[in-house]
Amino acid sequence: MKFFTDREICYADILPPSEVRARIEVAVLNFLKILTCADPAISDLLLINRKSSNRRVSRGLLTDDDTWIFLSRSFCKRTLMRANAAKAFIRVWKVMEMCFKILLQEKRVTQRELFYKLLCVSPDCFSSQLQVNRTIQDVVSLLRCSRFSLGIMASSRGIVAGRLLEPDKEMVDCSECGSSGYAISGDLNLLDRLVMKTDARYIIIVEKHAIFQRLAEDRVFNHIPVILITARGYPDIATRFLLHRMSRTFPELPIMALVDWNPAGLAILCTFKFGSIGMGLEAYRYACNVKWLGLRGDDLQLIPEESLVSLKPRDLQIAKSLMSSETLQEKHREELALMVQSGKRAEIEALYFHGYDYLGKYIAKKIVQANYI
Amino acid sequence: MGCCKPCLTGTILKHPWTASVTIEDELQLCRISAVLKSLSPSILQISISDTGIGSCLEEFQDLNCSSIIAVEFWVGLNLGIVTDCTSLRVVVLYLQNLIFFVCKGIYCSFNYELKLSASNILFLKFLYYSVEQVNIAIELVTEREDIPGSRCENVFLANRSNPGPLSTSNVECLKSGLEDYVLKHGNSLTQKCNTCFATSERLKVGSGIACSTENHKSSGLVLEVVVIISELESKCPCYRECSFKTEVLYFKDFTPCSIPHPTLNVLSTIDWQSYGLTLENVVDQGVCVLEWGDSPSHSQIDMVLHCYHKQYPMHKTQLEQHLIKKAVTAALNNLKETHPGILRSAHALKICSHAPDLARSIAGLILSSNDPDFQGECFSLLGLHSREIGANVVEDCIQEKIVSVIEMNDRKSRQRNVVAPSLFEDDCDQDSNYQDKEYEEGEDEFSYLD
Amino acid sequence: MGCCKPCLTGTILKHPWTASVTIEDELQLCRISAVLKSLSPSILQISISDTGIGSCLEEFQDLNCSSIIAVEFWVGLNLGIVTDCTSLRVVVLYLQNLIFFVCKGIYCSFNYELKLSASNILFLKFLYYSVEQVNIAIELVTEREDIPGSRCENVFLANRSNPGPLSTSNVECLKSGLEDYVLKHGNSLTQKCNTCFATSERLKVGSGIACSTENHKSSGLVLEVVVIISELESKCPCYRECSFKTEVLYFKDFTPCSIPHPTLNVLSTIDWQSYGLTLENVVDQGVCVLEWGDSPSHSQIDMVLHCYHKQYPMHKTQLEQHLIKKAVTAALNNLKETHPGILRSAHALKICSHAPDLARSIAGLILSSNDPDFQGECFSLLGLHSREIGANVVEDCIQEKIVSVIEMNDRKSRQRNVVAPSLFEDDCDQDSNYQDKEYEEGEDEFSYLD
Amino acid sequence: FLVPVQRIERKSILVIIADFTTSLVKELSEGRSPSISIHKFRNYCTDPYSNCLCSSDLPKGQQVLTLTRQCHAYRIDVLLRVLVIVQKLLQENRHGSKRDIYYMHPSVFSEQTVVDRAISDICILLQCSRHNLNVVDIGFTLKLSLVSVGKGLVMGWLQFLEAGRKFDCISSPTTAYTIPVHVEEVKDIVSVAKYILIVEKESVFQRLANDKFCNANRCIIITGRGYPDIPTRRFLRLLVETLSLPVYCLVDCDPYGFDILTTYRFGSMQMAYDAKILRVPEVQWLGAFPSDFEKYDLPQQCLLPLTAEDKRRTETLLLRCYLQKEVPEWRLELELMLQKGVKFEIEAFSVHTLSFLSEQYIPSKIQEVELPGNKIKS
Ligand SMILES: [Mg+2]
Ligand SMILES: [Mg+2]
Repeated sequence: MKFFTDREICYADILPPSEVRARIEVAVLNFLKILTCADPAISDLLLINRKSSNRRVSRGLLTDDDTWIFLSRSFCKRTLMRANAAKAFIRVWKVMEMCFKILLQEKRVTQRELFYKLLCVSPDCFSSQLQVNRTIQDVVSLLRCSRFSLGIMASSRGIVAGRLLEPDKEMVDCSECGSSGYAISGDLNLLDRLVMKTDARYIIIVEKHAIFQRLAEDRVFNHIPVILITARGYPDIATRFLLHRMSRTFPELPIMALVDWNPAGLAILCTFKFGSIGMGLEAYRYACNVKWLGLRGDDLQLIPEESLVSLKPRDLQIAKSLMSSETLQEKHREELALMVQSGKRAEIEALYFHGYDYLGKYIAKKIVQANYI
Repeated sequence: MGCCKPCLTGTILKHPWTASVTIEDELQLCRISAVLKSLSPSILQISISDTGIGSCLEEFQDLNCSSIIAVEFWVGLNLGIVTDCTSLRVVVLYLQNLIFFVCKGIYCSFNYELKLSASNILFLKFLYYSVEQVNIAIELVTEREDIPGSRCENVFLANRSNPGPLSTSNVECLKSGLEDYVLKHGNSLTQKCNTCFATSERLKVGSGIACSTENHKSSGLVLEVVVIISELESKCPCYRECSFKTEVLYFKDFTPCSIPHPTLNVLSTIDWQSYGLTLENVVDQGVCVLEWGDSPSHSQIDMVLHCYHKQYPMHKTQLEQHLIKKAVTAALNNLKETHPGILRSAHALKICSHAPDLARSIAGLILSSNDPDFQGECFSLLGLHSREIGANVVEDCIQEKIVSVIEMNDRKSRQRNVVAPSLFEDDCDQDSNYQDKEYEEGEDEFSYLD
Repeated sequence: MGCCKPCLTGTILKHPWTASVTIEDELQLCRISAVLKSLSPSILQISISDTGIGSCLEEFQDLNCSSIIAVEFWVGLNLGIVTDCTSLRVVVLYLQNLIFFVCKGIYCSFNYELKLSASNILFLKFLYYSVEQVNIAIELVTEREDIPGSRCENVFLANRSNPGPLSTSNVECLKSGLEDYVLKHGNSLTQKCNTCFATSERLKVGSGIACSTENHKSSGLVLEVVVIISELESKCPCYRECSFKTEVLYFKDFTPCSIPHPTLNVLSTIDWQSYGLTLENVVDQGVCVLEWGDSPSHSQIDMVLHCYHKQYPMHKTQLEQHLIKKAVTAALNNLKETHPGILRSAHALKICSHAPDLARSIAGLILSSNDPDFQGECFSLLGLHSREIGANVVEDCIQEKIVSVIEMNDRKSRQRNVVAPSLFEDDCDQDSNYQDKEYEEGEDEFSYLD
Repeated sequence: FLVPVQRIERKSILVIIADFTTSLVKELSEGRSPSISIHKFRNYCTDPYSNCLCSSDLPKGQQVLTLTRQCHAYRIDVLLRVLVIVQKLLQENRHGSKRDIYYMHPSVFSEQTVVDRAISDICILLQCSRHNLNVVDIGFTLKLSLVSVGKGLVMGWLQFLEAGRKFDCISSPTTAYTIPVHVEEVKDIVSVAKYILIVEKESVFQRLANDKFCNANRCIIITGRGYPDIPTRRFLRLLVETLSLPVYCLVDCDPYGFDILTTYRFGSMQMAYDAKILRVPEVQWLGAFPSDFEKYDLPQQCLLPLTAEDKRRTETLLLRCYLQKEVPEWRLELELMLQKGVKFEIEAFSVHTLSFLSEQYIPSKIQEVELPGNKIKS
């Protein structure tokens, strides 16, 4: 086992616009200095390598609970001097320029708008949205600030419900909303400023919106002191950010995940837990110690045979990728092996076999028995 | 002249020069050596011997020898011609005919002059007219038989406007020969165009030589390449026809001949890209023609290759191909270094194409900033002093600097791999895992979630 | 008996019966006719004549005739045997040998009894053992020569347990013959299995006859088909082997023979699907074997086809194929109608597969309702009177009703010959862009590890 | 069909379900195959010049499901399974999503659309709307856009209550609120807006939020994030009915955008049986028109050629009878798009300046529409 020091961690700061602009100005000055010095050159852009090969794992000292993944200080570079990489180099400057101007206007743009603007400014370099998205990640890696700080709007798919109070906002009470729950804003600054209170004793992550709605409609938080949170699938930054903030604000609350019993379900759990390299430099910061509540192999007895569906090729692909992940905990690995071995998958909804109100009982039973891994 | 039969003339003269001409026709090699001896200040004895193959004694019998003072025939078909200086012109004609004869199938015509200077230095001036597509190279071996080590070998492709002095190296002769050829030929392969250019001012000439190393003792193979880039008037009607094509002249042992197939192949393996050239096709239509994908910046390129052995007999090796590549590359590099701005590599060209974009971005960043200190610092770095500078000025200035760095690197990169400094120096472990992996398009296959 | 040579016996007896046995070996047809005449109440004259092909007079000369009262030979190989009633057994043996002989390569053995009843009705009882794969069919033609029009023809495949009386129709004989065969053979094609079944109780027999219509005057072709479905013990080791295969016996003019190729093809064109059978393969391995895609509900199917002409000589027609299809279908239909629940069509089976689900849903709607009036009404409609009925009872009752409705429809549909419904038919006239592509699971769009 | 469907009570639906079940049992016990007749609905046909009755809400024929056909047997099976679930939901007064129902018997239903169809069948059979069955649809995602979308969003000069929860959009008109799922619970709608603006997608919605469009313009902005789900359309309908405001719709200039526009105005084909409560005939097409491209001087790079699929889609769109009968002007614009063979997205307006959309395009468009006598795009 290898321990890594914080020194190796690369992270993206959430910065005010002025600070981001200052970093960009430094970049311009450095560029000009090197261009105009005695031995002139066009400076390369050193970016944090976002490949999985640069993924490192930080393990808790005593348990696996504090494990998270991050990008180490390994670099790749964008250079003008390689003809087939030159466009990528130009793209970084173009996006930086665009973000600089947007920040000056104190506006925010969507990635799509950014794409259109860049398409018109520099059609040779930008031909797809994907290129824009990647370049934004490059800029994030270069300036070491979050995407949000660059003035790029992101919506969140996250919703929260349950015993979470927001005393500032004339006591917004998440348990008071209907089954809709409260949408999590994509504005990280806003989330950062959020003042939260709770009398909950657990936080439950729900993979699916439908299950979330069922629990909210059944008002499980009236019977079980929980905060419910869902990202409707794989979590976005904002949802992870809020969850992380909650875990810091209420460190005594265990976080548990209710996901499908399939590789994707586990992958979602792991993304909440460790982050994903796809989130670039922002991956590691919001790691939380998430426990696996259900569904798990020992819940299969509760599920009728007909609700078990065969694993699809896509499932096996995810399983394979998870299996090769060093972050996967032993118990999780065993579960995954069981899935692959049985060739079956089960959805949380399969528990409805016992009636729609069974889900609440199921969660209560699991929590009481401390049956989570 | 180890390969030739020793001169059998008993008399040892004051200035005994020998010249050998090697010509290879389709069938076999025939080397003719001319031994020049001044019997007296006004009498020159020229004895010509061949290797004995390809001609017979009888062929020389019915020469019109009216003006020739003495013609001696030696065993093994050695032909000696003795003439006085005043009637050298006659000798020339004879020699012309003789060589024409020896060349057999290959058509060539040339004027031939011998002068004995006051200071007893022999000048051989070949005026040649390559009326069609035949050129000739002459190897002149001069040797004072009484002074050991005085032997001096020279090969040149002579031309009219630039008479190669005896002291010029072979490659210089080749150069001036090609220059002459280009000027004569104009830019048209089939007909001369007078409007295109008239002077050699606009010719950019580069040459390269590659020799077999000493390891290849048996070979002594030399490869000389001359490349000429001539600017074309883009208005000229023959512009399109020529600028996309390059005729490659080829000499083997001083003799024009068609390019052998392996050589042709070697030409297509040369990294033309790094000279900004896109080779589309190599066509062998009697002459070898390189067809370019795009016009190399409004100019025509001409090229001559000369492959010869310093020593006889030649030894068949695969070396030639290797040397061609080396020599051509050397010629192109020579051209590029002596004439900055041309033959920019495809790579540099590509990168240069990004310069305006990059310059615009950086200028945009500078000009759109609301921080005057930052702007001021930038202007001073760029050497722009007035604050009233327009966007274009800043942009142009940055672009110019970027382009000059790219060009410099392009020239340098052939020598060493330039490592550019990075924008932000990273304070820590550059040592550990500095992965200089190239940017692959498929690199980060993640999709951002929002 | 138009086809046989007329009996040459001059004496006209009181009860002149003629019986003919037709056997076709691999080579040619040979019809043997036995004419039985009671010379006196205790003396029976049996004269056997053949068509004259396939045997010669001498072959019968050395028969052991010790117990035979009289043996007459007629021209054209007619063998007459006269015996008294007490020694009929000997005659039987002779006949057995004789027929064995005539059959040549085909091995068969049978017991043969003739009884003259009190009422002067002749019973011919053939006890046959088809030890291997050979069966025999006997055509008995009885005719009182003194009474014109009294001729009566019967064909039967006799077996031991079900002796076909003279009055039984050919197809009945074929039935009892196949029954006997199935019981003997067990469910194994190669060896008898005693554990499978012993009684004919469990055999489900269906038969079908197809005759050429009067339009085909020249033919008079009759096709009789018997199909027997025998339930198998699924525990029996030979279960798997047999239940997926059906041996098809084939008789041509009362003679077992291999199925001609066209007939084989016809078998594969029968709409087995509508009897819930999936024909996978028709294999001609000496005997014809139909291989089923899935076991037809734990049972084995046996089938015999008999094709014969009522009149001799036969006329070659394409009709047979047509009749086979008709007759097989008739036999299957007969089986299906006389034994409800079997040979349900694939279509009905598919629909039936929904019956438990439908029943469960309907029962669910009833039982989970909180409206007692509604529940009461439903129970009474279903004929269930106690309120304390469990879910299973309601479900089973509904399921039973659904299945019977489906079966009824299945039988009906064959009569009305409904066009098979297309599974893919969609009555909804949705226009092309059913764009509401909901529920693409979001998770699939993301990759976890990259 | 003259029953005002929205008014149907939970109990009466249960009674209808009981009656339906009884009729099934009766038919079975009489030895007849149960036959379930389901009306067919459509809100348009593809013959623009026919004398169709598509604009009426009457059923257009019917389909009889019996046990003689396997596909029908399966459909009945699915229908009954879903009906059992619906009966349970209604008796317990819970809500279930279409997805929930699917997961009750995933192996039988095989795909979500099977359940969707059964739900539609039941609605038609019981003559009610989906929400009467306590069935909601969530998890609506559209693969076509890069951004996966959820339910509808609303912002602007609006305030309402949903199940006791106050949606006070007015107090911060640039904050997005998710549109409630249970629209029937929405009460006390208050607004001082002048119009309602529907935008096709969230990114445009975000743009307008970022530009604080609602601060400068008194309006309500709604997005269904792509094809609108039922709550979004019902909510819009409710707003329009309650507030009687003009409704403008801003979609991409492409066949998808246009189809989304028609979904708001005419309803979708799948929900044709419920079109009367879902369509919003007041919707006016604000843009983007094919002609806007030149008019607003957009750069060529923003123009994309119509793909073969786009063209095919546009051609089938053009056949819809309502385009001929009700909005011939829309048809002309659509024809123009096909003729030009190009499309573009609303985001293209951000090319000049980010606020072009909110400061120039939308105001000028609304002015154009509001000009008296200039209702051409309505
Ligand atoms: Mg899942
Ligand atoms: Mg769109």
